[in-house]
Amino acid sequence: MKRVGVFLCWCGSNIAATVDVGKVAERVRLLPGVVHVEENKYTCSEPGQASIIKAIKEHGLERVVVAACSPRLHEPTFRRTLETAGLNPYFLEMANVREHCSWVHPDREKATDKAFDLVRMAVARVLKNEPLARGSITIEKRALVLGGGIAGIQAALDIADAGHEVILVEREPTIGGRMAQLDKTFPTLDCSSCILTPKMVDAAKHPKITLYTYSELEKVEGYIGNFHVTVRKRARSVDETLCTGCGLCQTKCPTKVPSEFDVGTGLRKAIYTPFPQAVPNKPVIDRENCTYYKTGKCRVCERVCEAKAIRFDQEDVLVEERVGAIVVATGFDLFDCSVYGEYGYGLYPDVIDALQFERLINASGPTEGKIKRPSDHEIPRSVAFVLCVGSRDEQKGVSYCSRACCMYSVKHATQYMDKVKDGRAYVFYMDIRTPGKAYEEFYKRSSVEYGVQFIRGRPSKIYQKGDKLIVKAEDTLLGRPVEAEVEMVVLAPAMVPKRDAARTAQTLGVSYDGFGFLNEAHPKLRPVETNTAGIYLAGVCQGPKDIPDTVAQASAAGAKVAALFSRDEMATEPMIARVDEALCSGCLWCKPVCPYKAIEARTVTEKVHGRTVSREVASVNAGLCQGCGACTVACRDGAMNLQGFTNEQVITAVDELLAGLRPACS
Amino acid sequence: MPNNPTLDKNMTETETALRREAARLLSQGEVAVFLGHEEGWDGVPVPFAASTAAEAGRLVWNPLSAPHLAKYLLDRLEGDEKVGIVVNGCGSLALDRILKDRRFPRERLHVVGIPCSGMLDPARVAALSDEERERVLKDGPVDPGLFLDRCSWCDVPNPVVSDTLLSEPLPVVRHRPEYPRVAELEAMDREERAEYLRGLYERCIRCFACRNVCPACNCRECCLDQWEPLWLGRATSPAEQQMFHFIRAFDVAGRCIRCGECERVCSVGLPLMELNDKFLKDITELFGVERPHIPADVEPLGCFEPGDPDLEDHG
Amino acid sequence: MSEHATARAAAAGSCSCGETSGLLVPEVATILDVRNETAAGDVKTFRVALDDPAAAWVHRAGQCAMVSVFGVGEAMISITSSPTRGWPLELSIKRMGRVTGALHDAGPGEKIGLRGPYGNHFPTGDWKGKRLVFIAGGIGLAPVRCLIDYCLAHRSDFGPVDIIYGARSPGDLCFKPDIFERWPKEKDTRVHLTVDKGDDEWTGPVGFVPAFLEELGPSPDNAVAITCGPPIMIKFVLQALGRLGYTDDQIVTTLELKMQCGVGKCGRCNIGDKYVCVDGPVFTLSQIKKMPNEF
Amino acid sequence: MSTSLASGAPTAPKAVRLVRAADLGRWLDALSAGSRVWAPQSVGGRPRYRELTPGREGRLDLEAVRTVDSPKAALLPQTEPLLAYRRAKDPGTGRPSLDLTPVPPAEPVVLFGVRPCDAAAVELLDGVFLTGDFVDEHYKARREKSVIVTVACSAPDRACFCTSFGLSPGSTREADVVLYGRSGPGPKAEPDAYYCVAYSDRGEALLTSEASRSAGVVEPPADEGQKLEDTVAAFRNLPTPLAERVGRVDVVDKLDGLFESPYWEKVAARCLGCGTCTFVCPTCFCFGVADCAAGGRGVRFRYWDSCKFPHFLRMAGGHDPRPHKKHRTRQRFMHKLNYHYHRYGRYLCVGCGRCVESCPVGLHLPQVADEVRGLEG
Repeated sequence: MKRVGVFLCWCGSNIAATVDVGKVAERVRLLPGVVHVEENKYTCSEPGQASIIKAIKEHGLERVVVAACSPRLHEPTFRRTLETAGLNPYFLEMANVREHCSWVHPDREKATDKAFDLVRMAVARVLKNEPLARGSITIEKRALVLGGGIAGIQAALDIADAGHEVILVEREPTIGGRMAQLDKTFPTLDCSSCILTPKMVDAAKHPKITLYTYSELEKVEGYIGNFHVTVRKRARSVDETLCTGCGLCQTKCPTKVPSEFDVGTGLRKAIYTPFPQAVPNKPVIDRENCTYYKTGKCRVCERVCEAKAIRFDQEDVLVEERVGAIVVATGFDLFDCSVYGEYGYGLYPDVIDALQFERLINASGPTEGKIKRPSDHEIPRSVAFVLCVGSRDEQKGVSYCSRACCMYSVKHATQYMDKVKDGRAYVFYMDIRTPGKAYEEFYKRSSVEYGVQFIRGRPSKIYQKGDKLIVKAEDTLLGRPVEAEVEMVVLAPAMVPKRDAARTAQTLGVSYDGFGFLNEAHPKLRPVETNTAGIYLAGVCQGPKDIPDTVAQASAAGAKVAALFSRDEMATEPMIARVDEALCSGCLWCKPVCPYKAIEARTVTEKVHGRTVSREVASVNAGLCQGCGACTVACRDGAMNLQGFTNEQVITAVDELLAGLRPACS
Repeated sequence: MPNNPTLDKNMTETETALRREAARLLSQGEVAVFLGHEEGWDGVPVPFAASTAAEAGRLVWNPLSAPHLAKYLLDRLEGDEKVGIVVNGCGSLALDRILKDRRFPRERLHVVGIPCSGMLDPARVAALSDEERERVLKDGPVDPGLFLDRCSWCDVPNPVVSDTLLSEPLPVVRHRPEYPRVAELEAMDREERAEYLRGLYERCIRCFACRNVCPACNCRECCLDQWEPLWLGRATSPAEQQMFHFIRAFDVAGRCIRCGECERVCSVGLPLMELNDKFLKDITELFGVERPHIPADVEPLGCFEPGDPDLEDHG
Repeated sequence: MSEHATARAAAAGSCSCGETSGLLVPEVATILDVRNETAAGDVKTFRVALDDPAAAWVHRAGQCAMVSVFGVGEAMISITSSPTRGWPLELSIKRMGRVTGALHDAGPGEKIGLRGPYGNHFPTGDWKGKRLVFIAGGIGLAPVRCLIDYCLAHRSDFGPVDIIYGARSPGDLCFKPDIFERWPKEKDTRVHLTVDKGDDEWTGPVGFVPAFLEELGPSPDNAVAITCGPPIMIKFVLQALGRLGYTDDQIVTTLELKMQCGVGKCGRCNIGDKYVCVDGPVFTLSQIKKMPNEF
Repeated sequence: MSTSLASGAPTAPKAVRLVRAADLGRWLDALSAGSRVWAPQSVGGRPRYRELTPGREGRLDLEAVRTVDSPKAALLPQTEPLLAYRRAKDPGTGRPSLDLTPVPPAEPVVLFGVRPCDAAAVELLDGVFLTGDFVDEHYKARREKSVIVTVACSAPDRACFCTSFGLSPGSTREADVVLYGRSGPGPKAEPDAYYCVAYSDRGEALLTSEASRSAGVVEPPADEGQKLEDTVAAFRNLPTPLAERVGRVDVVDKLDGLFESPYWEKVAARCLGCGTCTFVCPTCFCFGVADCAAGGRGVRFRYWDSCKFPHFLRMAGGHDPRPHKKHRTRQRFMHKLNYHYHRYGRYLCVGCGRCVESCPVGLHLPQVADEVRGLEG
């Protein structure tokens, strides 16, 4: 029997206060296979690890059990310790006697019993551990950044500045994303485009960055270090290499349609660049609205284009790229405010949403920065800002807080008060949340210096009365109903995932939550990684956040990619699925259940009673497999095993726990 | 909506056609062996592998040709000769199960299909008096209770896999399966159910007939036979037997064709379909699959969908 | 009833505890030491002794013992030490499955179970004055080693001894002290070694055992050939012996089948109406030819 | 105990009693006081042969022609502990130690309501476990403490063929006591009382015990001596339906030359490969030995195994002398009809009809025995 050493950690008083570690040690000593037991105050400490190494050498330990905290925390630590001592690092098992025991049980005696149970299960299991070896895969040092908003731009720049090639893919005709639509940014009130456009230009000009705008991700294959992506470059109907961006075609185009960029508050042409600072500053033809595509006649743009850049027959192009990492920065949509019928959004022209308001106060917007209400282009003398439209509302909207609305609504009210000196601004809120640097001060200033009035209460109804809008609510601080008569209402909609976020996630093979936000690998410790190695998250695609947080996360993702690219090869985790080909019947039920597309059929040739026969079996791609175990569950043959969590190891541990409960054993 | 099984009045002609077709396939060398039924000692058809045209003359097709044959294909995995097989509607589901599980190459098969309006349960017919049996087998009328259970919910009268069809396809009336026995199971509280199941499986003799007849139990080596790891202890006990049947129910979950062959072959009369039906019902309710016993290209339990019910909270 | 069975029955009968001490219940034994036989470490020789010396039994060459690893199971293992050496016994075991794997993982001092001796034995009584040709491959030398040592201990009873032994590689040759040192020094005894594939240090013959045997061509006159090894080797050795002129009665081999009880009760190791555990494992070729080909 | 292999002729009765059918329950209760009692019962709608356990499902069913499972489990349990072990370590030295605990001694058991064929099967089991160089003490201990009370068959059914093997519905082989329905054999016979005839000392002791007497097992009326003899003879001479078709089975010589017959392919083509026939068979005795272990302790037990299972003979290295269903099916029938005869002088079958009735695909011994007669070879 293999020689097992057991190291029991006190974790200061974290474990020792609840578990009688000495008593556990006494009982563990009598387990078959155990030849050495020791206690440490902090096993993870330098002396703690040193004592493990010493014991391995002195007692010829072949397997090690550490009873301490969650393996999430220190399993890598102790694996390295074993490796230092010359043992295979996977000859380690951890018994989690802290999170699974001392922290959750008050009764010392029972907790001690349970700790012993956990340790003896780990001892039984470790005896079945097999040596595992990490593999290595080469890394293609190019990154794909999906989405050209501020998150994507920042991540692309950081990776490119680290010296690696980046492919930046943006669905719209220009990069810039949501931030390009904004006027000023809180809490400093600097001009959004002033700080964004230099970055846009940097990204476009960066020698390491290839920009694909008006493009979409079509397909992703492969795995970390070796992704094979296909990008669909949609036809702009304009030859980008010839177009000089003079803008004449846009001036002459006879077709006007509402501008997406201005959120319907202004108009654009059928051939257009979304906004003057667009990057690239080359127009696209909106084929759905273009007269030529609808009727076969017009071609005005073609006639006026001196560069002869119009290409009505242009087709989509599929571009294939090999990349080693992917940063997902696909951004967000806004909640559809018309869901709240009682607020009259879409019904009353002067009930607008916050993004529309951004366009109204933006100097480059349809009103050139003058706050004119849509109905009569008059300057509203009073405005109500309504927060949490969709957010924090499980009935009609979403349960979460959208995080930025309080601050931008405060900003809007301030901006309004600044521009309309005798105006009145009401902010209807549930709670004002200002957890950012200088945010609270900004909020204070809005009421103290600008006279914004805050009413704590979610409006129950907004209706038109003459040319005024009445906002009815209950002031929950005063406990009485209030009615505000205003001339414009600005709703702050929840931030929601892009409507095709789920499809994007499926294309990428990453998981997402019930709303459609992409899931990070760990909410605290791995916030920018996904569970699919080599795919990282930046910005609101992962969850609502404001610009500072978005940029921080984008840089973090960039740093992760740069760290990955700092090596030519990376070690692969050996705790992945493995097929026992002798048992595999080749049904391949494992294949469609694999979220990572890591399983393929493989033909094996073998001798059966003297005959050579071929048959198909499942085969696991070590680069793609993330060790999730879905296939092991689907495999009824029991042929699929997760290394390090083999069926035998798990059953052994369960048998150990139930020792004596199996009737024939008693 | 229950089905109303009837006996096909033209079975004698079908039997003649079957013998002729099997003889043709065998004599022309299209197949090396033909899987069908022959008359057993007590008159009930039993599985039979005809390997000559003369042997094809022993094939029978009558209201008691209940045993499915597809499972026998696994005995012929080695080699590359073509195999003929006769299937009715539900028999073809068993065959389809084997094919969808990629356990036998379709190109090595010649499937002779027979549309079927109902089959009698040999055990129930055997329990009749001699005169009554004679009468039922001659021309009916037949008490609906004498049919196989599966006939009462069958809406697959025509083979879903076939190369040759021996008679005209029958009209198909689709209906939603019902699971009355599951309702009983679900009505019990936890303790009652635990006690019920314990008492049930304590009666099992562990002969594995249910597994061996099941078309969905088609693994290369059954996990219940494996020693390392030992999924199923070798000692008989109510707990081990429960594990045996639970493991089996889980392993065929999503692939069970609801043929009930497991119950038919159980010598101690265990209602083994109860657990299978529970899974079928759950699949219907959770995944909206109306006829979960029909093998499909994409099975609800055999794929990863981010919208799966169990993923709702985790993505 | 054979003598050892009588002894066991007597031992069982002497139990005054009133409880059943069954036929299938082993004695507790301790592993004294473990010796690696092959370079790959897949064959080990275990020296074992019963914890209760009074329970010791005497085996005969060719007999087997049922070895238990408690919690894992039992395996029938041929006894590789000669009866003339008594206890502790030596068991040479190749890592094959669960039980042998667990034995390989066990070290000195560990407790195992032992029951036996089981099966028939080599009919040495019929070989008086005869020339003995031992032909073995790989771990197949284990049961033959017991016999060789028995015969060498009774050297004067037998004629010249030829030991023809081969393995896949030099590292796979078992019982190196015997084949290189001890046996070649015995009177009128020759050891002929071959390997399927040599290495840098190997200067001896290279080739498969059957071909090697034919090349050596030991005379069948007044000889007995005893062979043991992997089935494929046995098959060709038997053919080679036939070509050399050995009759079926002159050829003795051992058979191996899966066993559970070792005493002819569990119904497992039958070949036709013979049980390998009680009627074997030693059979002459003429006996084997009368049995169904199912082993 | 009679272990004679040649106990063909009926022995003289040692005691005769009468019990009313209505008193059977009382009698069983009385017997249960001193022994474990096994009896045919209806469980889950099927006749099963099991231990009578108060509170457990099942009611006595003496008239079922045959129980699904045979009484062999009472003597050769499907799972039988052989020993318990416990590994320990000396806390001081850390040296491993091992304690073996023998299984507890067997308890007396009455096998009640056994059919004569099943009692005859015990004789075959005795042959395996109690003869030869080795005696199986576990089996022996149980056997020595068992009393077999058979009930003569009044209406053998279409699967019965004990007479093909020289037995009869009134056979007394290995029976300590035989119950004969007083109304004699007949298809609708539901006897109001049974003659109880002891054929061994143990049977006599059981019949004449105070427990039996007080439960209504009484001396029969003195004038029924002739009636008893006639009744016994009627049972002994009763034909069995399937034997009418199969006739006397004596195929050992025929099978000597049929090992390589292509017939086995045909048989195997129908076999499902399950173990039903072997598990319900009163004479199949093959077993495996396994350990159940965890936490340093465990039990070694034996369990019924089946030559029909693919793992029966597969060795650790993967070699399997019987890799195909054909080999395994042939083994079963050859064992019963040829190998066992050569080894023990008996066919390993008593014609109980269980394989006829339980085989899911109608593949059974009488048909094979009949068919091999007509084979070339």
